[in-house]
Amino acid sequence: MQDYIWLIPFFPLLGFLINGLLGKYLSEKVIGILGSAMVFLSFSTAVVLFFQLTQLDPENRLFINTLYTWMATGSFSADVAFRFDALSAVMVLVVTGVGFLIHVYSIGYMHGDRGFARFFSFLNLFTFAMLLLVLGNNFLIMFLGWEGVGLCSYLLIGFWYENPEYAYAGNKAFIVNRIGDFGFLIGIFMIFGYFGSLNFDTVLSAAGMQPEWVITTICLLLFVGATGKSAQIPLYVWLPDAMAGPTPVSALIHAATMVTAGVYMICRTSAMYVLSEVALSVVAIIGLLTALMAATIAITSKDIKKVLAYSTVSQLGYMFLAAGVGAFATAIFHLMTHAFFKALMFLAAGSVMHALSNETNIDKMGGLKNKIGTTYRTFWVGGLAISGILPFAGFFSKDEILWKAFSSPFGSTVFWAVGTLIAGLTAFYMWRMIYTVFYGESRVDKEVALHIHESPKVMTVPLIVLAALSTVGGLVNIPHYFPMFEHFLDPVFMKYINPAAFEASHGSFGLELTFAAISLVVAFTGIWLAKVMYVQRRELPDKIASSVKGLYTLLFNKYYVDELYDKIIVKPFVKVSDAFFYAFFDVKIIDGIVNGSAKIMDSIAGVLRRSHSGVVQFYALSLVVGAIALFGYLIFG
Amino acid sequence: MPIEYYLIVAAILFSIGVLGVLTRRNAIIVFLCIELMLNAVNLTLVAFSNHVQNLDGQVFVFFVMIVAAAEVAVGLALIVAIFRQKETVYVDEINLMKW
Amino acid sequence: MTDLPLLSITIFLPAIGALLLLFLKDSMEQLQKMLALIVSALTFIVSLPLYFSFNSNTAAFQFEENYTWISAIGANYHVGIDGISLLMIMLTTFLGPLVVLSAWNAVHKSLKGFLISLLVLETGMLGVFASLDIFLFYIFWEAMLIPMYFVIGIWGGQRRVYAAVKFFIYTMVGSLLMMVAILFAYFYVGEQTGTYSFDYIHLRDFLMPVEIQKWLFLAFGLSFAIKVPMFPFHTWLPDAHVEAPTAGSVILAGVLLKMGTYGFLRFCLPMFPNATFIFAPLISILAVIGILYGAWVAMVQKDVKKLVAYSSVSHLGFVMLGIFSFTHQGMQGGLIQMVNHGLSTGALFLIVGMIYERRHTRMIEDFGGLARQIPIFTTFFMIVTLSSIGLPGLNGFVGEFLVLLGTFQTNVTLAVLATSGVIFAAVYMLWMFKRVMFGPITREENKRLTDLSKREVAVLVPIVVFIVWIGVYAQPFLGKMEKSVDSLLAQLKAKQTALVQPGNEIIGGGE
Amino acid sequence: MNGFEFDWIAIAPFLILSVLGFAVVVLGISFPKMYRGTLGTIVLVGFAVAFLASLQSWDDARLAFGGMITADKFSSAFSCIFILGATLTIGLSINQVEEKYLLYSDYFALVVFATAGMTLMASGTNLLTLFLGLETLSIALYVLAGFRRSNEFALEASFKYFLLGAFASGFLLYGIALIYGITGSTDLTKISAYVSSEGILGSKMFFAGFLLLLVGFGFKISVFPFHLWAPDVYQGAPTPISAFMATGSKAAGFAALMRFMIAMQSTTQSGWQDIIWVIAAATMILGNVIALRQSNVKRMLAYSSIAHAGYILIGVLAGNTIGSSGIIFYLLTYTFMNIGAFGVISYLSTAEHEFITLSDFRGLASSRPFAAIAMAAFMFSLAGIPPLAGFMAKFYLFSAGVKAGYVWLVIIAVVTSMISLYYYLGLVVQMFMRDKEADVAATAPLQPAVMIAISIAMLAILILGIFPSRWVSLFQDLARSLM
Repeated sequence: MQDYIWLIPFFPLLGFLINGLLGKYLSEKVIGILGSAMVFLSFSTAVVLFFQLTQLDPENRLFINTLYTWMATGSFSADVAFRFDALSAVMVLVVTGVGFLIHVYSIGYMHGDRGFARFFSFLNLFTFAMLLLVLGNNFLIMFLGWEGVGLCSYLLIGFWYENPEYAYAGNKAFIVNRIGDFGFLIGIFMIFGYFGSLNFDTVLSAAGMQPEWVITTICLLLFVGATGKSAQIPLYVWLPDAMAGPTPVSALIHAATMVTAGVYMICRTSAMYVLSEVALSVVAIIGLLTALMAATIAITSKDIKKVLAYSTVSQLGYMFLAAGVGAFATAIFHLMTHAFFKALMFLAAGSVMHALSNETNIDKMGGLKNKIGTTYRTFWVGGLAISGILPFAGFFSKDEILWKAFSSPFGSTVFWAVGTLIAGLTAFYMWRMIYTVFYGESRVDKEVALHIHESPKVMTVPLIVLAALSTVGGLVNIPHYFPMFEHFLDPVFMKYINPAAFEASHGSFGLELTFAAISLVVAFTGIWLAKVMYVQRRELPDKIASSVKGLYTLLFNKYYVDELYDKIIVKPFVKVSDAFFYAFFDVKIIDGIVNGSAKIMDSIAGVLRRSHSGVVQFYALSLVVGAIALFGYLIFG
Repeated sequence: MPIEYYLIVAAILFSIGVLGVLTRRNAIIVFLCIELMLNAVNLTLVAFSNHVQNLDGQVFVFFVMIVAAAEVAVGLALIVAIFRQKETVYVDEINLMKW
Repeated sequence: MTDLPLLSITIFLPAIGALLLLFLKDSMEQLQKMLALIVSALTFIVSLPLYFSFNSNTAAFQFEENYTWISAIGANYHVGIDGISLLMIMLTTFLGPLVVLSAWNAVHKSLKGFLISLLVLETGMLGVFASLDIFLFYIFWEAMLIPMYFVIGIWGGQRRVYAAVKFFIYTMVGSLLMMVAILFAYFYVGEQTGTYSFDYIHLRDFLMPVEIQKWLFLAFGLSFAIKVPMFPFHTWLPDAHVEAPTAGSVILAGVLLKMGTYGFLRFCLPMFPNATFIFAPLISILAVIGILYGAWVAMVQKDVKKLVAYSSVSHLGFVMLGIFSFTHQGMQGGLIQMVNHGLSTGALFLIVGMIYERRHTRMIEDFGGLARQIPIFTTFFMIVTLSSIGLPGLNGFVGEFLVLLGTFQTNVTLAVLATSGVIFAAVYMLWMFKRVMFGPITREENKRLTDLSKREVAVLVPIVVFIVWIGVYAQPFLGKMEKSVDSLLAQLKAKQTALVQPGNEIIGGGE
Repeated sequence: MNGFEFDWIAIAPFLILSVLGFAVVVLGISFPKMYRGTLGTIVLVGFAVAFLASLQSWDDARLAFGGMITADKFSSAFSCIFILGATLTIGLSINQVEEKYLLYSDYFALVVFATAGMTLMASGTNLLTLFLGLETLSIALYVLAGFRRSNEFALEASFKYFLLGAFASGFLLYGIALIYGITGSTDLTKISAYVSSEGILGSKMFFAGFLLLLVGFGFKISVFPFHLWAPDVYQGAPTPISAFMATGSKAAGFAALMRFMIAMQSTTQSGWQDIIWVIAAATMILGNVIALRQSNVKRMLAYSSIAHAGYILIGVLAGNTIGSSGIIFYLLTYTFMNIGAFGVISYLSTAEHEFITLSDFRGLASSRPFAAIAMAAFMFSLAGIPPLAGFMAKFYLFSAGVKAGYVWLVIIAVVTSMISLYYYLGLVVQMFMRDKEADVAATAPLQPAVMIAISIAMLAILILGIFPSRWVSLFQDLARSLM
């Protein structure tokens, strides 16, 4: 059966080719069904494989499917090979499962768009690339998928390319990601340099034999890649702008799957990370800072999708925090639950926008609770899940992270405290949005208000499914009682390392329960505050904002990071290239020398030709002088 | 008389010829100066012929004279043609082509 | 293997075609085009057996032909191919018909002359890649300048004369010095071995003293560096590219530039191994500067063609870097990058040419929002752009990755700097793409644009096929060159150690 | 030499040409209305006979006049080159003469006499015969240069050429006299023997004589600093004659110089190499640089021809087999390409308008494609671009320089070749890449004879460029026989 792993990515590829090449001859219906069906086929294949995998002993749960040699020179060789183990299985199921739902949803959402076929082919292509990323058996295939998803992200962010800002956002996403990939690539070079191979098994099993600085450097370089793809400080700036894409894209790529690739990568290479405390701390601290920063920005944002985007950044920060304290299974767990509820919220937001003629400003919404009931209810579920309310999915995963942040040998109290604070902020900004959008007076533009309608079934059904998953998804891993998920994944993470290192260094079950209770309280406080400020006393936010005007402006302008980057990096860079390298160095210096030498020759010619004065006696003189010069040579030479 | 005397006279004649070519404006005089140079050479040849005791040099002189005569014919014809065209025989005024 | 002189047929078929063209009347334009197309397609077909019956298990030259030519000076007609030249030859014959096809409606004056130039050019380029006699190589190397000079100068744009003359003289600066170096090597080796011959293998297998190697390397290297073009000898390229007609640009970018890098691989490295090692750091640094500088300058160009031209400087920097990393990965990566650049930059020029034919401008600011109007064009442009920025899964990545991988093994700093070029490539290409293709249509003229015709699609599809093929399955191509690169590296190593031994200053190599 | 050896075949080419010359004069006087084509044909037939006659002495050397004339491979090859050059010149002239000058029989006769002088120069092994050949050649050329008697430029050219030629002859003769005084002979063999025993610097007076001879030859081959006359004369002379002077006359000068230098060489290699080195370098630089600024094509070709003389000096300097054979190969090639280039000018010129400025050539490719392509081929060949013969010749000649160790001189040659590209290409640019200006004078009607001459020249530079093997081997045999 393992010989059929290639089918998983193959189906979406097929969908991409068919829709891409023949799309303009097909009807929307065919395109939509074809696109979704391909992902579903992948999903089914993955499920079959998953069950086959579970048949095996936990230690031997690994399928490898080598197709052919991609490139080989000298001692270097990279195969096109897929790896299906527990980690890949989880990722594949999330990607294809959530992906399938989003594909279905898109049939409704994109209805009538002139780029319908293009959209589906890109979505399929994305799924293909993402599957390569998570299935790849070596760093190179992973990188292939890694850049592939970046490409699709670029294509889909700029899907409505006629709007220059959207196209710009696409470019920004790609280029910022490239900066990350730069690190990743160098990491790969270094891996090959020290390990002589790019195969996961070869590299990870030998990780212990390398000096620590090598491992640390490699890990940090890979992490640079992760910060790009997973929108962490300092490369997170592209993600909020990426909301320019159609909402299903935001849900699939910029919430559920692609942006989690960084987390996946760190988990995949966990055997290296655990060898470097420095790298782990960096991951954890960056994750935590990003989570905090994004959460604070999200509080002031007025754009429904941007709030979700910053929320995504923040949640990704959580995942990195988890990974950074060595709780890889927990990171993946949160990755999965986050995929459920964030996809849900994006799709629901899409449904809201769908109802409001693509309005995204939450100040122009309000009171939608009854008009689009299904959307509201599913959004509500998502809100609870992300806030970490028991028993929704988010509770289990987030709580696990906070606990691990404290209890893990790499953890600390500060991690936990800040993490809990962020949990409260998350609950607050998320419910701020929910209350603003669905409760209170309607602030919808009159014209728009006329057309408010619930989305069609093809959109709401996926919402409901995702809502269900967001509700119960957390139950697969209840610490101490039912840690199925962890047990499933742990063999992957523990394969090459000493499990002893991961014994909780401190803390007890009792403390864990206390922490859970605290985080629940914090979450409820956040929700309550939001309710007070945005439902009961609506003047309060403005008052607070004006009382801390400086802070508010700073947050509202996203800490001016975009402006900063533009001012100190982008602008000077373009300017120097244009004014110095091109206009001065290339044109003036190099071409100046080239053309100048021609000019000099020409003027020399202008002088020398004067020797042909036209007077014959001068010519005779030259002859005589020449003769005299020769005699001079005779006498003195 | 030692051969050097002849040679020095010839050299002086030759130099006078050269200087004349370089300095005189009238084409005919320039031309005559060239003849002077040739005759200086003739003198040298004859002197050497005597010195080395063979007749090659003297034979050579005859040929030089013949050639000079031919050149005179061509040269004078040219000067006449130029005078007809430009009404001048000053060499520095014959400089249509330069540079 | 067949007894037919396949290689010679491949080389001279285009020239014969050019000769036939001479006899067609000026007015028979359709016939001329068909003839040129058929001849170049036939050349490609004839060259296919070269590829398929090429034996990848040996580094020896294959399809060799060796005839006495100028016996008095020991110059022979000696041609043959190994893994290094095979792909270059295939690239040349492959681009041949596409180039003819691309010029179908683009040439408005003396079409016949144009086609003849193209075909003669093809013969010249094939000769360069196949020659195993340095004298023969030099003849082809220079002879090919004439048709290119005419292509740029007659059928080019506004400043075509400046560009053509600049191209010609720039290139000659290098090659004339190379001529002196060739002569010097010829006499030096001749004196030492007693056999005066321009035969490549004869000269290659003799190891000269380091001091002489240095000078000869510089003379050869300058010539090749100009052709590549390496920073800072690159300024002829933007002018030549911008002014050349589409077909000219494609050949220039697709094949001509490769002759420089090929020259390094074929001559500089094996003939002057010790000098190579001495100058390698310098050349690597220049290559990296080229990568970054080319990218930066490309970024601020206002003319699409000029942008692509500078991007060539950047891409060829990768090739040079790879070659001078002296690792398998770097060299093979460099070689495959040569092919890649030929395909993707060639395609870029074709695409720019197609839009130029429609709009008669190449300035970025004159476009914007074309994507909506001409989707098929957009698709091709996108794919080629992505290939050019080295997206994994397309050809560009394979080359760049291997080059960087190889470089990283020998020089981390340079590799890191060069890798950052990957970022800049994305910056300038995508920025340009966005300004040309995305956004609203701002100009009236652009609303009337027509999408690609069948002929134009037919030109681009084969290139795209190879772009993807090499991208997802590079091994067949890498495999063809592996043995040759192995042997080149082995030679380098052997020769380097041979000279290092004391008291062993001059060593004549056995054949 | 012992006794008075005399072999008629040795002087056959000279005799045939002289008789031919007189015959043409007589025919011209006797039948003033004779069709010039007929007369041209007679001349060409005469040339053919002379050509065959000069080939007779290829295999073994023959002497005449007691060794004053030696007919050997060297003279044979050079005579053939001269006769080829003269033949092409006649070809170029046939129509020209018809239109412009009535005295075609005199014109033909002078060309024939000049050729006879050249053959004498190539086979002369005595300073006396060398001198006589030189003067025969020169006097004929003085007249030919001014053949357009009504044209101021032609007269001026002729006058300058004559005056300076005679002046230079004076130096040459003085040199001969000094050498004679020291060695007691004008026979090159004896002089060579003297040099072998005493060395070239054995006597200052001998060396002075040597230098004065250099001045004389230097004038003939127009090298720095004796080159100033060339552009003016080439510009003013009738185009075919310019071509003839730039090729035949120059080749004859080199033939004499080579004979002389070989005699000087049989000694220690010191004394004159530095001089030639400097002269060669300066000649190449000056010729090529000044040519950059010329807008008159004939004048430009004149400067180019100065530069080429500089290249050829490399061969003289190298003094080895490759050098000598290289010079001959070069001169052969140069004859074709230069006569071709002048021929195109001649082909396009009409009686009213000489087709010589760069702007005349604008857009020629569209109006006269044959002329344009031919001119481009000659330009590329002169510039030394393969696969044309100019490249082969240059390559071969430079290789002699490299072999003899004059690498830096070769590099100078190469750098100046680079400079020369600019003006050679400049003409190509005018013809192919510029559009015709509205008010350009009309070009001449088709002139079949000229066209044939040009075609022959084109074919020759192609064949010599692509299949030089046979010729190179032949000339190497020749050079070995000289050494």
